[in-house]
Amino acid sequence: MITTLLYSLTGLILFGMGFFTLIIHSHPLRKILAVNVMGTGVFLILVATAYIPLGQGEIDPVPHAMVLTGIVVSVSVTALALILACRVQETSNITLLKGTKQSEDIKETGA
Amino acid sequence: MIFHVDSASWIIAPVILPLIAGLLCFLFNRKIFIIALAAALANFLVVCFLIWQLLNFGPMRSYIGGWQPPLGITLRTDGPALLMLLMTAITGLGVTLYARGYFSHRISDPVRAFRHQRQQRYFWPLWMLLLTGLNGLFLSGDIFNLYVTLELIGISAASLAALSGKPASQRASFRYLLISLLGSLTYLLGIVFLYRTCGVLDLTLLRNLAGNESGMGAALALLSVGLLLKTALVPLHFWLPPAHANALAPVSVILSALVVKASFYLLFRFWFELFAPIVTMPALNFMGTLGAIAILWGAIQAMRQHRLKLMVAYSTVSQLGYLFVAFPLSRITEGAEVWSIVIFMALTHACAKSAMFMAAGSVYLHLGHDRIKDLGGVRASLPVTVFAYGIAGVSLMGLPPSGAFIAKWMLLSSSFASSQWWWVLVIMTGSLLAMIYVFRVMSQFFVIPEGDVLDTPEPLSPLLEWPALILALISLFLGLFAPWPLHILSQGSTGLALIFPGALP
Amino acid sequence: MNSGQLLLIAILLSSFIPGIIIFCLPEEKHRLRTRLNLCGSILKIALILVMNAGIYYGHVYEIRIPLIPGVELLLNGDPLSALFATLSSVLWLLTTIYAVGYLEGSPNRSHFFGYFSLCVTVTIGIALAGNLVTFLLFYEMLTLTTYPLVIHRGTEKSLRAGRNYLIYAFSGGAVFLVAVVWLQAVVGPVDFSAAGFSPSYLDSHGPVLTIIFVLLIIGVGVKAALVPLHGWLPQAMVAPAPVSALLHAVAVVKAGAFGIIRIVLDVYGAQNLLLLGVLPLLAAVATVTIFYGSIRALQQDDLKRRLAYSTISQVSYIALGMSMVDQPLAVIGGLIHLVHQGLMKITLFFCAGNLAETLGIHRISEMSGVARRMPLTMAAFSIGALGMIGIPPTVGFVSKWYLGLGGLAGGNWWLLLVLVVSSLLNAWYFLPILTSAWFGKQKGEWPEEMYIGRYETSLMLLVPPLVTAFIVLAAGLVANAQISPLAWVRFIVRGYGL
Amino acid sequence: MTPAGLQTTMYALILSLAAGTPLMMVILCCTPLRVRVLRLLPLATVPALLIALTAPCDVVVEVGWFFMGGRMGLDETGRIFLLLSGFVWLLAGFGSRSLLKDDNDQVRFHMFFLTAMAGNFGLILAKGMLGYYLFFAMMSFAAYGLVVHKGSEEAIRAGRRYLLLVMIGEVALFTALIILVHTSGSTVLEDFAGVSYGPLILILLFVGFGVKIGALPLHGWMMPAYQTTPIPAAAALAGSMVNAGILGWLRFLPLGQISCPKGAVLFIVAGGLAAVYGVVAGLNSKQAGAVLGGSSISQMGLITVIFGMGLFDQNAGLHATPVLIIYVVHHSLAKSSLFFGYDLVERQGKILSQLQLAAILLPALALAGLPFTSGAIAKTAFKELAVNLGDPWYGLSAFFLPVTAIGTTILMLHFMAVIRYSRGSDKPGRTVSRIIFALSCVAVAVPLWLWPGANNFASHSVAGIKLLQGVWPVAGGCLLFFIWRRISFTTKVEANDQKRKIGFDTIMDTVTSLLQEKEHQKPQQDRLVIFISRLVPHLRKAEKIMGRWKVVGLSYIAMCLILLFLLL
Amino acid sequence: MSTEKKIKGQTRNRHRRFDAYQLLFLCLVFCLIALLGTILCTIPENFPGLADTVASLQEQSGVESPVTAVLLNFRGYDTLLEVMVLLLAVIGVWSLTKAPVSNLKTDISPVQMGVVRLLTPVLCLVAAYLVWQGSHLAGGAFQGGAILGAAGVLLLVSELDWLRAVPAFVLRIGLILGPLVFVGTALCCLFFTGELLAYPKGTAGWLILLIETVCALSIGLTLALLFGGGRPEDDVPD
Repeated sequence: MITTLLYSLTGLILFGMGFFTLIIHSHPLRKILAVNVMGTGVFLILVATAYIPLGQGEIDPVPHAMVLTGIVVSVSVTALALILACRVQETSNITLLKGTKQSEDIKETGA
Repeated sequence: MIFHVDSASWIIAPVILPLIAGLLCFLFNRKIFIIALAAALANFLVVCFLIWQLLNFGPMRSYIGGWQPPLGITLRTDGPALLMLLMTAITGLGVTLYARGYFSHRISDPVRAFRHQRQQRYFWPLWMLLLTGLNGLFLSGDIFNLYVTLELIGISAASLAALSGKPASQRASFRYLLISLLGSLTYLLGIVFLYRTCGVLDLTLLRNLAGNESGMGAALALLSVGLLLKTALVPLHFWLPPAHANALAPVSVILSALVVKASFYLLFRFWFELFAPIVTMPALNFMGTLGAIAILWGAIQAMRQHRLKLMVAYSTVSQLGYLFVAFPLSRITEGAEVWSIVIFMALTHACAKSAMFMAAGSVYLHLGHDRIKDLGGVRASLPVTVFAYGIAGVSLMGLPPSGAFIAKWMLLSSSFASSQWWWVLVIMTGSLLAMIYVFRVMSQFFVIPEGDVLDTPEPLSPLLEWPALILALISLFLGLFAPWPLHILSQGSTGLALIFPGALP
Repeated sequence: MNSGQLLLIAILLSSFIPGIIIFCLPEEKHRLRTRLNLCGSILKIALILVMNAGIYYGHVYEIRIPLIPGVELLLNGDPLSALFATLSSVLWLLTTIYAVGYLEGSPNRSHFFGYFSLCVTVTIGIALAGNLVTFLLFYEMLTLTTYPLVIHRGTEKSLRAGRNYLIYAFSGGAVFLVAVVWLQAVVGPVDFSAAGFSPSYLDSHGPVLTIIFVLLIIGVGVKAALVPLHGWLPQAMVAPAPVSALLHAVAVVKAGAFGIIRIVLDVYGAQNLLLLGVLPLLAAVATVTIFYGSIRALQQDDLKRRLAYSTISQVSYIALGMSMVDQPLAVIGGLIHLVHQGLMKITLFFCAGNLAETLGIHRISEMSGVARRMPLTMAAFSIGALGMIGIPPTVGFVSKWYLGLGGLAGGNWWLLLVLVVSSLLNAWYFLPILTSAWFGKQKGEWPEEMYIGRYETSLMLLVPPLVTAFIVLAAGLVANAQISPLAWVRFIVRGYGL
Repeated sequence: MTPAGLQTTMYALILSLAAGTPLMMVILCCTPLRVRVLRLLPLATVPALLIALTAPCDVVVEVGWFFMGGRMGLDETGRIFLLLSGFVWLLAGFGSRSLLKDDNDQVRFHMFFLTAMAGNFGLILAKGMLGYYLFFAMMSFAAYGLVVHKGSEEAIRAGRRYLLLVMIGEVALFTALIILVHTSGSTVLEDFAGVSYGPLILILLFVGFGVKIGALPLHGWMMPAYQTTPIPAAAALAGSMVNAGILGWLRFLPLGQISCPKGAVLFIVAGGLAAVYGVVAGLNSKQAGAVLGGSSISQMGLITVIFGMGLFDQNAGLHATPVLIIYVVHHSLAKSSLFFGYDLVERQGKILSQLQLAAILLPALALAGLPFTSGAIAKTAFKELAVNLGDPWYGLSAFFLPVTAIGTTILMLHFMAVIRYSRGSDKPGRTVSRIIFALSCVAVAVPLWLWPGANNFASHSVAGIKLLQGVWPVAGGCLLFFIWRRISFTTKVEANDQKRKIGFDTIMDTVTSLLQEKEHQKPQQDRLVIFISRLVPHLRKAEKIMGRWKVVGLSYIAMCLILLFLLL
Repeated sequence: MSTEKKIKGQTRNRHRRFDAYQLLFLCLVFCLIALLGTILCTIPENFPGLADTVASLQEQSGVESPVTAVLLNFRGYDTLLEVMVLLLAVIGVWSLTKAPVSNLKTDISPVQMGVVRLLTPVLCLVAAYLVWQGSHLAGGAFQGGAILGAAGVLLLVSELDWLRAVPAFVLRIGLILGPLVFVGTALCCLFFTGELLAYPKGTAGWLILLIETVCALSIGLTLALLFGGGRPEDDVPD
C-alpha cells in the first residue's frame, strides 16, 4: 500500500510541477513539455493504482490499458501542439527555442 | 436479421458511420463532400430512428464486444443522450451543407483557390471524426471511454480551429489545444480518484456506488474543473472567443454549437445523475454563481466587440452561463424538471448559435469583413441571411416562442418557486444585454449605405443562406414543439424523477 | 380541429401568408404585392366579422397548444378580442393602402410590407391571446416585427430611435415575463376567460400579488407609453408615417393598452383588484400620464412629435377607465377609447404623413395656411383633432362622456377635473394647429412641394385619412346604434356582469 | 313599419332637414358643385323656416341610434327661436352671399357659415341633452371660422379669444352635463325638472352658456369678434347664435319647473353688471362692430337678469319665460338690423343718406326702449315681471331699467356717430344689402306687435305714463351723449383698445412661449452609449487580464479548491 | 537618463511582483496537491479493482495477456477510438503545414547509413515480435507500432526521403489501413454476433492478431509521419 501511495504522491507532485510550469512559463515549448509532465504524473498514479504487491492477487490490467491509451493520446496531442507551435513561430515573432521572456503571453487576437 | 428495430445494435451506428466516413474522406481526394453528406444524412436518419426506438421500446444498452460492465464498455440511449445526438445531427447536417457552400464559394475565388481547396480537403475528415467523437461521447456509458471521446473531440476541434491558416487562428488554436489538454488531464486525474474509490468505470455502476466518500468528492471536483475548462465557463473562458472567432465559418459553427456542449453534457450527467447523491447545495450555488457571472460578463464583452464573429463568440460565453444557472434551481421539489430543461436549452442554443455563426460567415464572405459598423446594406443583398440572424438573435434572447423562452420560463418559475429571486434578476438582465448586442448588429444591417453600392452583386449560394435560416427557424419554433423534445428527454433518463406527465397533446 | 379553430387560424394566416410571400417577392413586383396585401386584409376583415358574429351568438373559438405543464398557448375569441381584432384589421387595410401610396418609389419595400403584414398578424395574435403566456408571446413578437419598420429609413436618427424602442420594449417585456412567471408560481395558470383568479389567494399572497400587478402594468405600460415609460414613443416618430400610424393606432400602443385591459379585467378581475386596493395607483399613473403627455405635446413644434405626445396622453384614458373597473360606465369609456383613440390618431398621422410627403411639412410652424393647399387632408386632420379634444359628435366625446359618467358613478369627482383639464390642454395644442392651417397665411414656399396628380395629393394617401375621419364622425354619430363600437363594448361589459 | 312608426320616421326626417339641409350643402361644397351650391346659400334656411311655421308642436321623436340617444322635437319656445333664427340666417345668407362673391375663401367661409347655421337649427330642435350639446358645439366651433375669416391679425387675435372662451364654455358644459346626467340618470331634457341644482351645476351651466351670450366674466370675445366677423355673419352671430346660450339656459334650467334662489342671485348680479359694463365698454370703442358688441353684452345682461328672476321659484319662472322670449326676439331683430345697417355703410362707397340714417335709428332706438318700438314692449314686459316678483326686485328694476336705457341710448348714438360719416369701400351687393336692411327694419317694427304673446305688453307699453317712462331715458340719454361728445370727443379710445389687447395677448403669448421647447437642442447623446463607451477600455483590459495564463492558473486552482471544499 | 532609470525601476518592480505571484501560485498549487494527496491517502485500502473480473474472463478473451485482452477485447472500443486519435493527429498536422524540405542532402555520413541499413530490418523484426508477443505477454500493436515508427524516423533522419518518394495516396492507405481493418472487423463481428467487436467464438485470438498487426503498421506509419512534420507534397494540389 505504501508503495502505491508513494508512487501516487509522486505522480501528484509531478502533476503539480507540470501545472506550475505550464502557467508560469510563457514559452510554448515549455508549456508543451509541462503538459507532458503533468500527463506523466497522472499516468504514474494510474499505474500505481494497478500495483498489487506480489502474491496478493492478480495485477489489475485495466489501468495499464488506460495508461497506454493515455500515452497514445498524449503523443498525438504533443505532436499536434508542436507543429502548431512551429506554425505560430513561423507566422509571428515568437521564438521557439531561444529566449523566454518576450513571448510573455500570446496576444489576444481580434477585438 | 440481427438488426431488428428493437435491436440495441443500432446504437453503434452514429459512431461508426461518421468514423468510416472520416476514414474515407481522408483516403479519397475527390467528391468527399458526397461521402460527408451521406454520413451526415445517415447519421440524422439513424438518430431519428433511435429516437423512435426510444419512444417505443424504451432506453437501450449495447454492450460492446458483448462484455457486460464492469469490464466492458456500454453504449446506451436515453432521453438526454438522444436529444444531444439529435442536436448534433441537425446542426451537423446544416453545417455539412453550409460548409459545402462555403468552400465552393471560396474556391470559386481564383486568388486563393488552392488554399481553400486544401482547407476543404482536411475539413471533411476532421469534421467527420469530430462528429464521431461527439456521438461517441453522448452515447458512451463508460467514464474512461468518455475521456477518449473527449480527446477525439479536442484534437479534431483544435485542428479545425487552426484550419484557416491565419496566424491569429493558429495562436488561438494552440492555446485551445493546451487548455483542452489541461482539461483532459484534470479529467483523467478525476478518473483516477474515481477508479481508486470505486474500482469501476461504468457510469451505471458508479452511480450505484456513489456514496459520501471523500474520493468521490475529489473526483467530482477534478472532473468538473476539467470539463469546465473545456466548456469555457467564466473565468476559464478566455480561450473561446479567439478560437471561435478566428476559425473558418463552418468551423466556428461546429465549435460554438457542438463542441462546448459535449463537455457540458458530461457535467450535466455527472452532477445530476452520477454524483447526484454527493452534490451539495453550496456547490450547486457556486456553479450557478459562475453561470451568472458568465451570463453578464459574456454579454458585456459581446456588447463591446467591433467584429461580428467575436461578438457571436462572446455571446456563446454568455449563453453557456444560462446552462449553469439552472444548476442551483434543480434541487427544488416542485421544479424537478429544471435539470432536464438544461439539455433542451443546449439544443436550442446549438441551433440558434450555429445559425448565427453561419449568418456571420456569410456576411463575411459577402463583404470581405465583419466590422459591425460597416454592415450597412447587407439587408438588401442578403435578406435570407439577415433574417436568419434576426431569428437566431431572437432565440438567443429567449423571446417567445423560441425554445430558449421555454427554458427561461422554467428557470424563472423554479426560481420563484424556490424563492431564489436573484437568479431572476440575472436571467432577465442577461436577456436584456443579449438584446442589446444582438440588435446592435441588427440595426446596422438596416443602414442604407450612402452613395457607393456594394460592388459584389453576385448572390451567395443558397447553401450559404438557407441552412442558417432553417436552423434559426428550428430554434425559434422549438418552443412551440417543446413537448416533443421534453418527452424524449423524459425517456429513461435515470437519475431524477421522470417529468412532465400528461404534458403531451 | 373544428371550424372555430380553423377560423382562428385562418384569421392569423390571412396576413401571415401574404407577409411571407411578400418577403420572397422581388422588389419590383409592387402590383402583385399590393394586391396580396389588399386581398389579405380584406379577407382578414371578413373572417373577423364572421368571428364577431359567431361570438355574438355564443360560439366558442378556442385553440389550446400545451407546451409544458402550466404553460400552454391559448387562442381564444371573446368579445374583447373581437373588438381589438376588428379595429386592427380595419385600420390595417387603410394603413396598407396608405403605405402603398406613401412608399411609392422608396427602397426596400418588400421588406417593409412583409414586416407590416407580420406585425398585423402578431397584433391579431395579441387580440386573440387567451392567456398571459400567449399574450406575452405575441407581445414580444410585436416588438420584433415593428422594430424593422421603425428603423426602416436606416438613418442614424432612426437607428437611435429603434434602439431606444427596443430597450424600452424589451425591458418592459422582461418585467412582464417575470411578472407572468411569478403570477403563475403564485396562483397557477390563469386564462383570460376565467375573468380573474380566485380571491382566496389574496389572503395568503396579498402583497406579492400587488407587486406582481405593478410589474405586469409596468410590462405593458411600456408599450402603452405610461409615464415614465414613454420615452421611446416620441422618438419613434422618425419612422415613416404609416409606421407611426401602426405604432400609435393599430398595434403597439394599442397592444399595451389592451394588455392593461386584459390584466385588469381578465387576469385579476375587478373584485380582486378592489380588495388589493391597487387601482388608485393605476389611476394616479394614468392621470399623471395624461397631463404630462399633454403638456409635453404643447411644447413640440414637430408635428409628429406633438402627435406622439398626444398619444401618450390619450392612451392613458384607457388605463384611467380601467382604474375604475368596478364602474361599468367607466369600463365602457376605457374600452371604447381603445377603438376611438385608434381611429382619431390614425387620421392625424395619415394627415401628418400627407403633409410631409406632399409638401415636406414637418413642423407646425410651417403649416400656416396649408389648408388652402390641401383642404381635404386638413379637414380630416381637423376632425381627428376635434375628436381628440372631445368635441361632439366625434368619437372622442363618447369616450370622455362615459369615462366621466363612470367616474361620477364611482364617486370620483376628481376625474371630472382630469377630463376637463386634459380637454383644455388638448384644445390648447390642437386648435392652434387648426387655426393656423385654415386661417393663417402661407409663409413662403412649401419646403419641398411635389406635384402629385389632380388631387391635392396622391389618391392613395388621400383616401385613408378621409375614410378614418369619416368613421370618427360617423361612429360618434351612430354611437347608440345596434351595430357600433359602443354597442359592442356594451356587449363586452355585459359579459363581465358588471 | 307601423303607420305610427312611419309617421314618426317621417317627422324625424322632416325635422332633421332643418339642420340637414345646410350640412348637405357643406358636403356638396366639397364637390365641384360648390359654385352652384353657394348660389343657393340662403335656401338652406328654408326647411327650418318651413318647419317653424308649419310643423306641429310638442311632438318628440326619439332617434335612438343617433349620437347616444337622439331626441328631437319642436315646442313653442323652439318654434319662436327657430323662426327667429331662420329669419336672421336667411337675411345673413343673402348678405354674405353677395358680400363674399369675389372672396377667394368664400367656399371655406360658407362652409363654416352653413355649419354654424346647421348647429343653430339643430340645437333648437334638439330635445335631448347630448343633441343640444352636439349642435351647440358645432355652432360654436363653426362660428370661429366666421370670426377669423378676414385673416387679419386682429381677426386671428379675436378668434383666439373666442376659441379660448368657447373651449372653456364647452368644458364647463360638458362637466355640467355629466353631473346632470349622473344626478338625474337621464339625458332627456324634460327629466331635469326634479333635479336639485347644486351651486356647482349652476356655475357650470352659467359658464357653459354664458360664454355664448357674453355674460360678464366671459364676455371677452364678443366685441373683437363682432368687429372682425364679416358683417352678415356677425349679424347672424349677434342675432341668432347668441340666443343659443339663452335657449340653453331655458333647456337645462327649465324655468317654471325649478326654483333656485341662489342661482337667481348669481344670474341677476352677473346680468346687471354686464348690462352696465357693456355700455361702458361699447363707449370705449370707436369701431362700429365692437360698439354693437358692447351693446350686446349689455342687452344680454338684461336678459340674464330676466332669467335670474325666473329662477327664484316656479311661479316666477312661469312668468319670466314669455318675457325672456320677447326680449330675445326684440334684441335679435334689432341687433341684426343694426348689423345690416352697418353692412350697408360698409358696402356703399358714400356716407349714409338721411333716409338710411333714420332707418338705422329705428332699431337703435328700439334697443334703447323708445316707445312704439319693440324695445318698449320688451321693457314693459320686464317691468311687469319685476312687479310680479315683488318688492326688492321691483325697486331695483325701477332704478335699473332707466339707467340701462340711458346707457343704451348713449351707446346707440355713439354707434350712429361712428357710422355716420364713415364710408366703406365699394363692395359688391349694395342693392341686396339695401333690401336686406329694409326687411330687417320691417321685422323690427312689425312682428312683436303682431305676435299674440306680446299683445298684452304692447298695449301696456303705450299706455299713458308708460309712454313717458319710455321716453325720458331716451331723451336723457341723448342729452348725456351730446354732453359726452363735447367733453371728450377725442379720448384715447384706440390706445385703450390697444392696451387691453396687449394685456390679454401677452399673457397668452408668454405662457405659450414658456412652454415651447427650446429649438434645436443639442441632440441628446444617449446616456447608455456614453456609459458604455467609457466602460469599454476597462472592459477590454479586464478581458485581457482574464486571458493571461497567470490569471487562468489562479482561477483554475481556485475553482479546484472551492469545488473540493464544497463537495467534500 | 531619468527615463532609463524609470524603465529599469519598472522592470525591477515587475520582476518583484512576478516573484510574489510565483510564490502565491506555488503555495496554491502546493495546497491543491496536498489536499489531493490527503484525499488519496484517505481512500480506503480495500480497493476492489477489476483484476479479478479480468482474470475470470481471461479464458474467453482469446489471448493470454490480460492487458491485451483488455485493450483489444474487453475494451476494444476504446482502442478503436484511440487509433482514431492518432490518425486525427496526422490529419491535424497535415492540415497545418507541409512537410519541411531538408536541405542537408549532401553529407550523410556512411556510418549513419550503415546503422540505418542495419537497424531498420532489425527494428521491423522486433516490431513483428512485439505484436506477436502481445497475445500472451506485455506488448502489442502500440509497442510494435512504436518500434516501427522508430524505424521510419530513423529513415527520415537519414534523409531517406521516403515521405516524398511514396505517393500520398499510398501513405493515406497505410494510415487508414489499421483503423479500417479494425472497424471492418468490428462490423463483421456486429454482423455475425450482434454486438460490436464481439468476436465469434474461437476466432478471437486470430482476429486480435490481425487487428494488432495491421494497426501496428498504421501506428508505425503514423508516428513516423508525425515526425515528418507535415503533409507530403502531393497530398493536395497547392
